[in-house]
Amino acid sequence: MPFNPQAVLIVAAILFVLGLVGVLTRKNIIFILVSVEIMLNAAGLAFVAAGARWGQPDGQVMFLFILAMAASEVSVGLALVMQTHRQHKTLDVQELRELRDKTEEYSSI
Amino acid sequence: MILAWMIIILMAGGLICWLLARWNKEVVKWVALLAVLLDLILACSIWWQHGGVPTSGANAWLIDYKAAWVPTYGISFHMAADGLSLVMLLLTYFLGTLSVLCSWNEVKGRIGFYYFNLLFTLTGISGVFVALDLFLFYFFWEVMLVPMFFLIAIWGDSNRRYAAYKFFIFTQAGGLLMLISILALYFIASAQNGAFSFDYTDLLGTTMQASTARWIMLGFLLAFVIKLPMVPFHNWLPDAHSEAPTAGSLILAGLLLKTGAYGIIRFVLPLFPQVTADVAWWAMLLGVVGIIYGALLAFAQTDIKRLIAYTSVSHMGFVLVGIFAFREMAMQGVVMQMVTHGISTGALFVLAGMLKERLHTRDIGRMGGLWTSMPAMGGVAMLFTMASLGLPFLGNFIAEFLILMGSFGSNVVITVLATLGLVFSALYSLRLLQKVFLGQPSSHISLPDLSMREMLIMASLTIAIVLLGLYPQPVMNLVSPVIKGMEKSVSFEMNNHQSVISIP
Amino acid sequence: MTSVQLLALLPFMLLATASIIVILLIAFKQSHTVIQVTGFLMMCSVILAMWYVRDVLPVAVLPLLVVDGFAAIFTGMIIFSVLVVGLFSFIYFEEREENPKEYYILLFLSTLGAAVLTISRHFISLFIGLELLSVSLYALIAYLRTRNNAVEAGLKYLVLAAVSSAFLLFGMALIYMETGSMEFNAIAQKTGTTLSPLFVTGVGLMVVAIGFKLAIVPFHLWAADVYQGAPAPVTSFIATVSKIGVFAVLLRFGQAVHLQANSLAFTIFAALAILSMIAGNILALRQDNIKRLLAYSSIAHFGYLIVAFLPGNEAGVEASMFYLLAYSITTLVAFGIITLLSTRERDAEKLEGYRGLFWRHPILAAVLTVALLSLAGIPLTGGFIGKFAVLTSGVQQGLWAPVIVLVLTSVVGIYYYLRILTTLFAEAPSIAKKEKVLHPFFYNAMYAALIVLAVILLGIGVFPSGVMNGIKEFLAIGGQ
Amino acid sequence: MNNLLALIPALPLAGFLILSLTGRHLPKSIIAGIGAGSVSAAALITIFIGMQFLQSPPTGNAYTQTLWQWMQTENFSAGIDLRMDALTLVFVFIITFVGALIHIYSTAFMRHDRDYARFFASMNLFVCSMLLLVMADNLVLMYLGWEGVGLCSFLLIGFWYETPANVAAANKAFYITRIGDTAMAIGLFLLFRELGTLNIPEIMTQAPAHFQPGASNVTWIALLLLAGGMGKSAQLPLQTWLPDAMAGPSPVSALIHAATMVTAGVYLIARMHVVFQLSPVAMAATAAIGAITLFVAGCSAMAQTDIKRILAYSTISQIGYMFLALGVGAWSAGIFHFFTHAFFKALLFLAAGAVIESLHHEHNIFRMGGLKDRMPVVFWTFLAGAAALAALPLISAGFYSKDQILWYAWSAQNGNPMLWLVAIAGALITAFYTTRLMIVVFWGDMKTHIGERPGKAMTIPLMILAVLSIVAGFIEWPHNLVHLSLFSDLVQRYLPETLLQEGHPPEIIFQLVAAAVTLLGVYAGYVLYYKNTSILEQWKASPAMLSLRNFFYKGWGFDDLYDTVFVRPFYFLTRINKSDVFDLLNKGIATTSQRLNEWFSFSQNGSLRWYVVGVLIGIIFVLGLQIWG
Repeated sequence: MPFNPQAVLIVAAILFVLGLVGVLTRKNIIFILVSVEIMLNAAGLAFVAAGARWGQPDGQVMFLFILAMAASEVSVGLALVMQTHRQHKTLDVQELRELRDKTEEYSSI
Repeated sequence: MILAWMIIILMAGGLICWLLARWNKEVVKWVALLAVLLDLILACSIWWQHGGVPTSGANAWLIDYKAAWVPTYGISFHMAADGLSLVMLLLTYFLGTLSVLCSWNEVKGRIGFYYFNLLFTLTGISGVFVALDLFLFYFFWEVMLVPMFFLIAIWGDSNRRYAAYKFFIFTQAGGLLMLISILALYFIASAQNGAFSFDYTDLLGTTMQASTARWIMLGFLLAFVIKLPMVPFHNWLPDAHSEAPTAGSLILAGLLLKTGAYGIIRFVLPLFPQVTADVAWWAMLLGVVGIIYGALLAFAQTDIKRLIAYTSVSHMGFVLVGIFAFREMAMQGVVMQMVTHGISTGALFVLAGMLKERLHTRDIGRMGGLWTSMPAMGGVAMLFTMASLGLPFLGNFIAEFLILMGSFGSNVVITVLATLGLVFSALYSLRLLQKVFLGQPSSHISLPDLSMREMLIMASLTIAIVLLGLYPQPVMNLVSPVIKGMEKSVSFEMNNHQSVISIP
Repeated sequence: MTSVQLLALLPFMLLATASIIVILLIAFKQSHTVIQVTGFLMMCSVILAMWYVRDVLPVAVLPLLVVDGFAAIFTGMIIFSVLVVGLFSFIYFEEREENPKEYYILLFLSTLGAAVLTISRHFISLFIGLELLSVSLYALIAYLRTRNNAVEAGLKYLVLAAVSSAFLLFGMALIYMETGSMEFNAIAQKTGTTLSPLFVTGVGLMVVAIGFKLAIVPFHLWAADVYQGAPAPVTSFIATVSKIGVFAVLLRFGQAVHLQANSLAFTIFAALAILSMIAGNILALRQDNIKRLLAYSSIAHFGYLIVAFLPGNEAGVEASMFYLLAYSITTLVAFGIITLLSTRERDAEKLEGYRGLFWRHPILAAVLTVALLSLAGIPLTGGFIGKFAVLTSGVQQGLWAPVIVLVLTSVVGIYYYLRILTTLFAEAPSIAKKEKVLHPFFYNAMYAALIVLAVILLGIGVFPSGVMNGIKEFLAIGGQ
Repeated sequence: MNNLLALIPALPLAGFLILSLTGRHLPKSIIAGIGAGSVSAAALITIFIGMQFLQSPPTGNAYTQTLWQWMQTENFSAGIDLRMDALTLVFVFIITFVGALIHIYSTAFMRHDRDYARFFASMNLFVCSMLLLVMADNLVLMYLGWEGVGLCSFLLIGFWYETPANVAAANKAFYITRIGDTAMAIGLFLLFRELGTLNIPEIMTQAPAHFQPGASNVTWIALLLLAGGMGKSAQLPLQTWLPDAMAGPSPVSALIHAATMVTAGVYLIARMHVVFQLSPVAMAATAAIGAITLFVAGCSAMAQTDIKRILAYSTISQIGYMFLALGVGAWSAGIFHFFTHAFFKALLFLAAGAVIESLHHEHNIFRMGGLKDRMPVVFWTFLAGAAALAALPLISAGFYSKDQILWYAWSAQNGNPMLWLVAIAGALITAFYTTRLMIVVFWGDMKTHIGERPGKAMTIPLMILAVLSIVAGFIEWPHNLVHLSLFSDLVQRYLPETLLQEGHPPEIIFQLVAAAVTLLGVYAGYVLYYKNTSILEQWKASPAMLSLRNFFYKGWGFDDLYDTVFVRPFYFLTRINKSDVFDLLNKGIATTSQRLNEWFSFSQNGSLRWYVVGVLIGIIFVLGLQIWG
């Protein structure tokens, strides 16, 4: 059957949006990380499709890089998650709001 | 080169003051005084050399010094002085000396840094008066801002922060718009000359369509009228003047405002002759508005320094009217006004400072009848209030008389309105005198009259203003070639297309 | 791989080995001081190498990298900044962290990432550089995990950075799909002048990532939090090194595919610039936390930089380079002082803490004053010349809207710089007790460094021509 | 000879400088010596020069002296140049001579005052500026003197500055005259625009060639100059400052507000007579203003109770006569009246001062009385002055000058019966209130006990002036009686002849009528205030008369009018705008940026989720630009 890059691209786009929605909607940091992974892989998929369209290996090469990067990212991420859990006793992102503009504390001038 | 030396002396003096302050507080004052006096002497020497010689209009430059600075942008370190600059320099160093003297005892804390700022402000001002490279001009224009900001913000009165912000932001806004105009002009000119240059002389002949010229000119004009100040851009002035320390007010009123007028005369008129003629009517109108509005507000004030500040608004209105009348006589008057207003208003601010030192208030409601205990100060105050209401035999009269008589030829209605300003000036001046020195003595504790140092300051100011009133000719001789030269480039004949309304 | 190419890559190899050496040193239980010094020497050697190889430039390492004058300048800036940051780091971490040594590994790694960005001319190298930079940054930000909400900052940065790089990748994928190549010049040839919508969409997606790293509105929201949460030296690193690297690659990409020529892309960048200038300055207006305030001001400053990017000509590039130089020096000075004044418990980030600084530490305050004036773009400082150059390039192209916005917003901006200034010079509440200096050598070295930086700032402010000519010469080497 | 001119103003100036700089450390005797001496010396020089002038008239009938170039631009130049011609001579003589007498009088009058030196300094400065005013060769220098005398009048009215009322009076004087001065300045500008010069002789020669008679511009010039004159000479409607100006010491009132400064307007008009002659409108206006003023002020004088206010209003009214004379073209008559008026009005003020001082600063005439025998010197001198003021026929100087004016008011070129009628009515009123003043102050029984009597230094000047106010008239007789006209011969070396119109009744009739009217006025006063005062009581009963009296007393309510029309609105305007409306603009900008800052800060709420939304918004924005852009 003929290979149709557009279709794959659309699939990738859908995946990407799903990931984004996940990031937006999930409370738990771990799930957010997972959603990010989905987004990255969607991009990877798009690369593979593009590579296939031009009959080049570069797409797959890029995908490998993406995998590696994703792995490292997650490792650091999980470390941070552990720290967060130790300090805040929660994984809810909405709890992490220490750093923000404290307009109420502004001085008069 | 001598011009560069003036700048260097001031900067070096400032730095020395700052460093010396750690070891010895007394020496600092003397160093500052010495630095300014040295410049005063230099300026006088220039006058001595070139003053008598009436140079021909075209190249009226008495001194011209040029060195490369940033060749990539065609920026050069170009300083030159003609009669106008020289007059302004003399005024700068004269008032500069006095400003050092009058902060002699007033300033207690952080003396070193204080004189550092004072001298750097003077540096910027004198730079503005001699810079012929537009980039250099803008450079000095900003340099004089920052130290003045510190003077107000650190040694000022209770509300100093607000005043300092206002002062800085107003002037900065104008300055940046001017920078854009400078750049636009720079590119247009370089497109024509084929060489990138910020040099005044290269930009002079630039030709452009009226619309472009108008926008660029407005950029310049805005910066200058904010400094001048012209209603409605005058709001920074009362705050800055009233909050600044005495020396600050003296320099603000005496010199900083003049940089605006100087800028208009030096840059706006010669660079954009046609379009300035188009806005002339509006400028004169706003000038008159300034005269009357400033006077009304001055009459209303109860804070003595605020009152004096608003009188400056009123007096600077005359400058605006005079400049845009495009008459040699009016222009002579404008220069006289710049000098005499510097002296008279400066003197009034110094007096206000002295009163504040003695009474610890600026509220004229809590003064009154001070003549009894301080007759000498009363006499001086009388003299300078009379100067500010334009009494003959004092310099201000010459200035305003020439301005009005000159501009009468170019626009009758405006001039008549401006002349009404004389009545209003009488109103606020006499009110000041009445509230402060006349009437029933409010406090019975006898205040010390002028000290020797204060006497010295006041005597020099008095002599200056009376001399200018009775024998202004030297100054006029100095600037007349400049004005003549401008007459060539700007061609004052423009005023024949202006509305000369003859009386029915 | 020819010897010339190897020679050209020498600085970057040195940079890579730097982190390996640090690992080894840690393995052999060397002291913090030794590591610090070695790192310092390594960085110097990198600069020397860069100087040494400048004659063979430009060298293209097909297809990924190209080492040219352009790259040399930016790498120079990056290494220079890292030198200073490293200097700042010693005392800071020595006092606060039991094992500060691994910090240097991460520091040099992310530096390497930034450096790679400057020489990358291919999506893959770009991606690698970017990720190298970010991943080590996550760790750096959260390095002091126990204090100052560092972890929260790190986590936020991580998630957002990951999301943005996802966008980056997807954009790249689209472009690759469209053009069939990932190498800038090749892309440029494929597309020619008219850019297809898919391509521009790809660029749009990439803009997200670039904008995120440069903290341009509306991708700026992380900046303040991360600046505040991260340790002061790391903040200065984020503010300078990472942004320099990313801006370099943005410039190169823009130059290569003539992005500005496309009206659509142009509009996008113009809009982002205007938004950044406005939002950054407005946000900073009443901010009481200096680190946050500097974050906001950096947002505004990159708005200005984009104005210099818009013309897409030599003048613009030179202007932006000069601006970046002045800006990074200024930022380093500012954060250096914050580092120096920070106590063991918390960073010196409250504006109140600076009240009357001038009468306690006159020299520090003077240096900080210079920095602030430079940020505000007042003459006598490098910041002014930078802003002047940017305005010049803008006016030359007649980009009136951005230029006017630039002017007006910088007038607004002056207000908050003045706020800090007046605080510095306000009368001190009470002479704070002199806490004894722990590491006199590094303390003094840092002190000296700050003074030197301030002097440089004034120097390029008064006599900019030397630097400008230098930039010109290096760019002349550049032409790919 | 020419070189002596400069000395005349220079001496008082020197006196001023010495006294103002070192005065506070000098003993009073020396101060008095310097103050009075400088002016007296000036007077002697004047007399000397005057002799020369009369015996051997200089070329062009004027001495001139150029001191130095004042200012010069391309087409305008003014010098500090002095000029002494016939007209100037008369004025300089009055200023220095009467001035010297008044100075001498003051040395005694002010002897108890703390600011002795300041007083004489200001007086000397005044004399100097007044001399500059009349000796100026160009209008700019004249304007200098003009403003200078304004300043001195301000200083001296407010001499006792610790009483707020005095300061207010001083300010009022300065403000109102300043209005006139401004008009005059505009006049100068217009004159310069037309003729290109402000040098008086040049104007005199060029004006007739440049303007055709009745041209609009020359009318404007003349009217503006007239306005200046009205301000200084307290003519309607700018007269309200003079009565209040009596707050100053009596010698000041005598010198400034009777003899010299207030007649500056007369001098200006006479000096610029060519311009005025070119404009019939202006001439008519001058005459009309003079006539109205003399009547209005006369009426006010009838109702006053303060002795100095009476004299002040009478001054206004007498100057009205002078304006009338100038207006109808009787130039020499106007100046002649100024000449005699200077003597007798100065005399009256000085005598009044003596009375006031010895009655412990009592100003109200109804608390005086019966001084006839107790202060004989003052009485007789005062009588002489009063006679002159009332213009008693033949025996008083006032008769000779005023009679001329009355006669010319009808018969001169621009004269007409209406003017004459008003003038004659004025004469009646004058005679009446003079008599009233005399009777109430000197006859009747004493109401206030007398303190120390005036000493020699005060009485001698009084006597000299008394003699002069009798004999000064004899140098100029009505043509039909004795053919002696020294004065007009002198001044007509500069001023034009008085031209008469055809077909008017013979002069003798006018003289008889004038004499009769004067006597009638005297008689009326005598009846009402001496013979049977019951009539007055009836009048006081009737409300109509009372309100009329109050109306006169308030000077026809001009002050209230100006207060409501100008002063109050001005104060209101300034008060409401004290804090500068334009400042709201900046405040607005400041607050707006604060609001914006708060709104933007909401976006920085620390929520990671929201930050991702931010990124999303960003990308939507970018893509949106691509789709719709």
